[in-house]
Amino acid sequence: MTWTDFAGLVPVLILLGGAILILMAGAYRPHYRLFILAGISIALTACGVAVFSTSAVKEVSGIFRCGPYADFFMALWSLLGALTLGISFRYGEERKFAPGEYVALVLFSCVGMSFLSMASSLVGFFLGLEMISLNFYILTVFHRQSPEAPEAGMKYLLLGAVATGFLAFGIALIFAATGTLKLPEAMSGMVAGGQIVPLGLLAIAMFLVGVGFKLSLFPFHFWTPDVYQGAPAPVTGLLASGSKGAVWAAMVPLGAGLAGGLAEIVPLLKALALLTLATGVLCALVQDNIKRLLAFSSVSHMGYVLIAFLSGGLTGERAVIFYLVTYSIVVLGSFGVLACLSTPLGEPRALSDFKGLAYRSPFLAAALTIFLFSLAGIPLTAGFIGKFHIFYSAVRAGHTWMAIAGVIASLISMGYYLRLVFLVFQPRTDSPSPLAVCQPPGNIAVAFCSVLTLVIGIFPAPLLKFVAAILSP
Amino acid sequence: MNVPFSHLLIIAFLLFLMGLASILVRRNVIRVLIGVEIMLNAAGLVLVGSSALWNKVDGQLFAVFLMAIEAAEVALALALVIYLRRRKGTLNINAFNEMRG
Amino acid sequence: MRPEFISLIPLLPLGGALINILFGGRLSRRVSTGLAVVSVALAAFMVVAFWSYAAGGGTRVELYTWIEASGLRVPLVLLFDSLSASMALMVTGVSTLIHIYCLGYMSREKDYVRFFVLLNLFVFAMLVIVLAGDLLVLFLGWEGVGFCSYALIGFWYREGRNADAGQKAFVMTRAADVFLLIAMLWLFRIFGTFSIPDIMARTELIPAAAATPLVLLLLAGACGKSAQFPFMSWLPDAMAGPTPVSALIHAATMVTAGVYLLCRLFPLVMLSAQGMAAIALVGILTAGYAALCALAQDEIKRVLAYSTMSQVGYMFVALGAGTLSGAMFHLYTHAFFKSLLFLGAGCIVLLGGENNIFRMDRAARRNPLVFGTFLVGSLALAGAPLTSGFFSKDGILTTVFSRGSGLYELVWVLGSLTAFVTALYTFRLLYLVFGGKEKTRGEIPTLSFSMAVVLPFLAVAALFGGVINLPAIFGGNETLRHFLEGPDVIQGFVAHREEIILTALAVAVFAIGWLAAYGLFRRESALRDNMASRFFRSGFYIDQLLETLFQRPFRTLARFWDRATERQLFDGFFSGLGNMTFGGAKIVRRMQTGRLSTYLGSFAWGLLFLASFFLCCALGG
Amino acid sequence: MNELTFYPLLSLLIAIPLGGAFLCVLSRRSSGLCRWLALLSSGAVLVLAGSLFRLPDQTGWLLREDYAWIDTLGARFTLGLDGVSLLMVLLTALLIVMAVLVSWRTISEKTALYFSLLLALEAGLMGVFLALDLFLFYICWEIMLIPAVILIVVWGEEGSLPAVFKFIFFTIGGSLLMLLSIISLYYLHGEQTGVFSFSLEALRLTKLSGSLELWIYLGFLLAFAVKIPLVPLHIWLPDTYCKAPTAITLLLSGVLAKTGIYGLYRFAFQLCPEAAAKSFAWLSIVALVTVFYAAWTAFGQSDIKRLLAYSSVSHLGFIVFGLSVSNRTAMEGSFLQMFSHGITMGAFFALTAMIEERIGDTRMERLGGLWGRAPLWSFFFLVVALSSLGLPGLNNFVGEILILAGAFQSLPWLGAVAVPSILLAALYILRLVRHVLWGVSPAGLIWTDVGRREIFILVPFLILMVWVGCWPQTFLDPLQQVAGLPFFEGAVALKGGVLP
Repeated sequence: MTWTDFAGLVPVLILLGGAILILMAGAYRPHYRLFILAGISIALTACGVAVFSTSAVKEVSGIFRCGPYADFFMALWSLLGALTLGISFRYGEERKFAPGEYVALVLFSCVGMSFLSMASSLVGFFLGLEMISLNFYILTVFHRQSPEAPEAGMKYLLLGAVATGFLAFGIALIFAATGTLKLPEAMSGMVAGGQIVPLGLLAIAMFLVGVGFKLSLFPFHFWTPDVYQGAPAPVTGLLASGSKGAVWAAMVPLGAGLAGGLAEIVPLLKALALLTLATGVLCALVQDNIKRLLAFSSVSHMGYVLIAFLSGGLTGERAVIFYLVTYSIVVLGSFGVLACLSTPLGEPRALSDFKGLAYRSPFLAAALTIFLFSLAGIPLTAGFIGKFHIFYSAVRAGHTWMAIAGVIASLISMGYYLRLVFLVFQPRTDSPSPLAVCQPPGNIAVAFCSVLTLVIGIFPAPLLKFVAAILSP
Repeated sequence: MNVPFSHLLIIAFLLFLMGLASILVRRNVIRVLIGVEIMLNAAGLVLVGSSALWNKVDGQLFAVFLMAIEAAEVALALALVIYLRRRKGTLNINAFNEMRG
Repeated sequence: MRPEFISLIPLLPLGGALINILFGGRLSRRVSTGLAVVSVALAAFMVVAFWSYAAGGGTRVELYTWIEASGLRVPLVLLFDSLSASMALMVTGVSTLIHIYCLGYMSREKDYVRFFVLLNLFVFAMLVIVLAGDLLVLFLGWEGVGFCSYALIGFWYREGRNADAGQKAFVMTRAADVFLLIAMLWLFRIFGTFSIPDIMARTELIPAAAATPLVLLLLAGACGKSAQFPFMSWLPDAMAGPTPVSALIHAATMVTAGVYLLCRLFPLVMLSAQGMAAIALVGILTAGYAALCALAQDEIKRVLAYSTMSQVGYMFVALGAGTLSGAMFHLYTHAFFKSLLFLGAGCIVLLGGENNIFRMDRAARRNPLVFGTFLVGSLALAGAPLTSGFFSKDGILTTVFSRGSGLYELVWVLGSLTAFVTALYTFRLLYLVFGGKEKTRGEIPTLSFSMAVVLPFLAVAALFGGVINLPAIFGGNETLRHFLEGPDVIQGFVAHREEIILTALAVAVFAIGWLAAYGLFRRESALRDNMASRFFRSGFYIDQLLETLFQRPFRTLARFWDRATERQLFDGFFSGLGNMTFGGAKIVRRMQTGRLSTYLGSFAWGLLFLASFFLCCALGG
Repeated sequence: MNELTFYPLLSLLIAIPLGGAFLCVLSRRSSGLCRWLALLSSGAVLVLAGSLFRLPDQTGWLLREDYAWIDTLGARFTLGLDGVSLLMVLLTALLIVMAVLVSWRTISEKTALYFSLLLALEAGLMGVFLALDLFLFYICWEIMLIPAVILIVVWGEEGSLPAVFKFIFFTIGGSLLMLLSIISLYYLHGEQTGVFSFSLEALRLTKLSGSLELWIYLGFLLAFAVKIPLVPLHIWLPDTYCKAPTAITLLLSGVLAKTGIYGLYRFAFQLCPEAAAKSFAWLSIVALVTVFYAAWTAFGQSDIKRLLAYSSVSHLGFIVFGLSVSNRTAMEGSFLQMFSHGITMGAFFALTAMIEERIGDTRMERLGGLWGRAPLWSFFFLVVALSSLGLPGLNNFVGEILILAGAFQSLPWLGAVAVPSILLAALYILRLVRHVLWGVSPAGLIWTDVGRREIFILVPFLILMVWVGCWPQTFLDPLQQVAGLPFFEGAVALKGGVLP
């Protein structure tokens, strides 16, 4: 490892160093607002550096790769970190979050996401994933007085640990089968004569269980609603957007490495995608709690991404990355709205709490509407372009039935997204709403997300071009 | 190397399944965590063994990382156990079922 | 005058109507009603003024292109030839008189603007039918008179029955219009145009097989407006409208539109012998049916309505027998005497205070004008010798007789019998209305001048109308026939002696009818309410039949569609899908138990699923 | 060139309402200002749309605009105006103005949101009628739904949610399938030519195998058939029409339904001409079933809005029938009829809105004898009713006769079967008139005749009805410049697709 190697990791190092500094400073002079602002500026600095960095090296220590792909995701996750801190501004203060730890943990998890996305070896993959997980175990229970926190924390930790066990065993088997942990080779090594070797199949099964847990694919999705419900809204936002997005970002090269062998597991992935989609939309349809609804919706969205993923090819990869970028922004934004609407007494729970929101906080209502439209895939939002690409990749790969399944799922999903939108616009006649009125600091992040959602929805060309560029080195 | 690799794999599998079984059967948080540790150890075994098979150091390296992460996880888990015990007074995993549906 | 001004004939009444629509409420009563009358009178004057244009092949006036699309061009074209000119003259003339009558009749009506607007609109639409040189333009008028008839029958809309009667008239005529429209579309398919002269000039283009169906379709269309079998039952109900309306629309003009239509398209009709036989048959059946029904009616207007139906039946018979001029002749004479009868009936009802001939006050007989003119009209209707009705009806029967063949002989026999029944019911009406005891009642209203003044004019026309087509046997030269110059070509030969016998027979039928009526109906006590009279009075229960056959099933099915197919089948199916989704959702939701052991178990199940999948692949592949 | 063609008029047609909507949101403190803003901007669009009639005759597109948009996808912001879209644009512009006027007084709360949504709806509709790029079309197609449903949910009757969801599921279900068709077409075209594009002109050159074309066509067909709607996909419609605020019902039946027919012609038929030609036999039968079934069901209704909803379905079925008999006369008749139907239905629902404003609901048994109470209102009602039952001289007749004549030319039997629809229309319309205008008013009915604003709404409708009925040439002439028709006819003829 040389100094030039570090050059590729500068953004991550900024995050890391900043996080450590804040953690230490928190032990002496905790000041919530200051720390949050410091965290935001650290994250934004990292983001800026990532955007403008041009690393000379291709790989660091044989674990992380550098280049536009890595830079892009470092920038994205740093940005998400900054946004998460933004929406926690009032939320955490009201709940007396320990500032040093909170900011540091958020930044650490961004580091984890960055590592995961830039992993060029299964070691990096595992390290990144665990780094995210460990941070989120803590962040989930960060609001210790919350009645749901213990349950959510325990469920997440135990299930996460078991998933780690599967993942580790899977990686070990991959290593056993191929003798390497380097990414393209490890995957392509399992394919012999166009077929995956038996040990490889077992390895992939184990691996899929582990990854499926992180991505909340069926049947490993059970933790999702419970943890989403129990964790603080900003944390849930980051969990739903960044942690999943980073796993997908890491999966894309994996899938590409598997190349011909991918065809063999495509039927399995199709079945998983269908089941995931079905479970997500059906359960979301009958939810009455907004966070659980978003959780199941996130499950269904993972089904969509899986469709694009299994479709493969450049189109599929482009669809996956575009979708995860837009989805991250949207989902973080919607949890940002929830955070903004939280009072010291609690977060928004029942859907009926949202009734009449449009007339009390028009701005948040508009933002929420945009996010919900985007999740539903209604045009002029980023979600539509994302969904368009997913269906396009499916049709292109000949998986027309998957596209039709996606269409049906989208149709059912209108049921819950639009129900919420309607509630927002319906005049409230009965009791006063328990939701907070709109307050500025968090709004900036939410506004940013909503504007970005619209801009990408109307002018997706730059982002599409960029995604295409980072995929073809 | 006297032990054939397949034996090692079988042992590791058995170990993994034992861990899995203890996860499935046990109702106490700590015991479940022990099951997880067993699973991770199975992974470690495979890593070290195949490292020897392929004559590469990567596997051993990974095993070291694994141990580190295990340690971190356990530390967190024990902290959580204390927290749970304080809040709920029980460590039975099925006592935590308020969020469902 | 330039021929373009022919368009003023229909446009004048339209203008009168439009001015009254827009400003009627603000004008004084005198101005607005005067406008209505003057516009129609002017139209009548215009017809006379343009009379010379009708000579020869007539004049075609194209106003503008109404509709032009690819493959279809409909100019708004008027055809002013002998047929249309004479019809227009009759329509405008009778309309003018009736408009004048209405001035008095409607003098106490508050909603007179609407009345005169509709009346003017009706005249406009009727003139459009008459003058149309294009089938689609004709249809414009055709539907227009239908609407005016609807609105005028239900003029006193507060009474639900009146509105229902109007609705019935509209619906039944519309049902017949379906056939007319199909016929028109078919002609368009054959000729590529709706233009009447163009079509008539090239009737040879019509395939032989198409001629009969086309004529039958046209017949069905004509039957609707002319209240012929099977579309006749709306006419008696239409008497719910004001009496002048009945006189104008349901006696003189609109109901004869069907006859006029067939005359207009006579070259086409002549292509099919079967079609003509069907026309004659429909005509004679309706004539006989209506005459029988008229025999048992107890409302003066209903008697006249059935008699109208019966007389129009004669016109159909004439057409079926192939004499256009005979049909038109009867059309004109009928227009005179029937409008006279209706207007007289209007006076009688006004004086008698009651529409029912059994209950009404016989005050009318003390009014010599009403009595005299009504008597003249009745005589003409009954076919008293030397009245207009005598000549026209006799002419028709003679022509039918001359056709000779089996069917026409039957028609002739039935026609003569019907003539007998006609005389019978006419004199029944006379006896019942003017005979019997006079009830005492308070003050008898006086007839206004405008009502009284038109009666003599019409009476003269009814009495001497025969001169327009006096047959040679009476020293005439069949002026109308020569004027129409129509394709009135089917001329069975009738020997002079036979003709005298036929004429004598007609006189005899009239006389027997009178005598029979004298015997039967001179005394009120002779009236019996038996099954036959109930049967006739109800019009052979045709309304009940229609109700059972069409209306009730239609309504039942409408309800069925709404309740069963809409709500249960379609809605049920789609909400079933929705419920299925929700049901599935509730089942899937149950997996989310909230218990960690379930969640942990899912790892094992998932692994099992993946492993077995791979195992299957490995074994299968 | 005309000076009119110099400016980006088509974009303005979309931009003006959007700008108006934005201004409405900005001025949400004053509801009066919002109303006037909405009226002004929709009026400006109307003036602009009317001025488009002055465009010079030329073949192909009367106007066309093309801007780069999403170049990575090949989607462009392409707008085009031909005769059909001209009529539709005019209709939309007119009915939006009317909707603004109709809701002038009934909407007293949340005025800004209401009018901005209304204007957003107008922008979406304009986009649908003008888009020549399938991506753009799809976006407008879906986006116009959003303001409509929010308007229904917030200002509709109590308990409108189930109806709205039915509406959403049907329409979005259909349009998502259409999205798949668009994607497939886009992909196939890209594979064949190497040029990825959503342009209508480009995509219709795609070579498709028979079965594939059929599937793609079905996707389009379903989306449009739901919107029109054809039986049995109409099931969302009566409830939605009843629950929506009447101004929106006016738009739903006046304009939104037309988007389906327009799409059918502009996209489904032209992109898959052979499949379309094959489908004509079925389509025309389904259309006829729609005509009769809906008319018959309308007869059994007791609520005016519901009756009109079914009547609208029936008339729309007739328009589809005209499109599916593969005859140019009938096709032009259908286009004209789309316009006429919009006028008639617009007027009908404007009148219904006045009923609702006065007595709060639209059940027929609450009405009766209105001619005596409000002759002026009743006069308008009667004329509109007559127009609806196809009285010659009023607007609907012209389109109907063109459709019938054309249908009879190519398919005499089917044409003959279609004719009795005029009887059914008379049946339910006369029943409606009987219950509303004639008879005796029920006790306690308080009714004032139309005011100045209402006359201002109704008179343009009346003028247009007579105009179309007596001088239809104004509206038929632009239809000579129907873009894409020659192509479509050529493809159909090539396949021998003209039906026996």
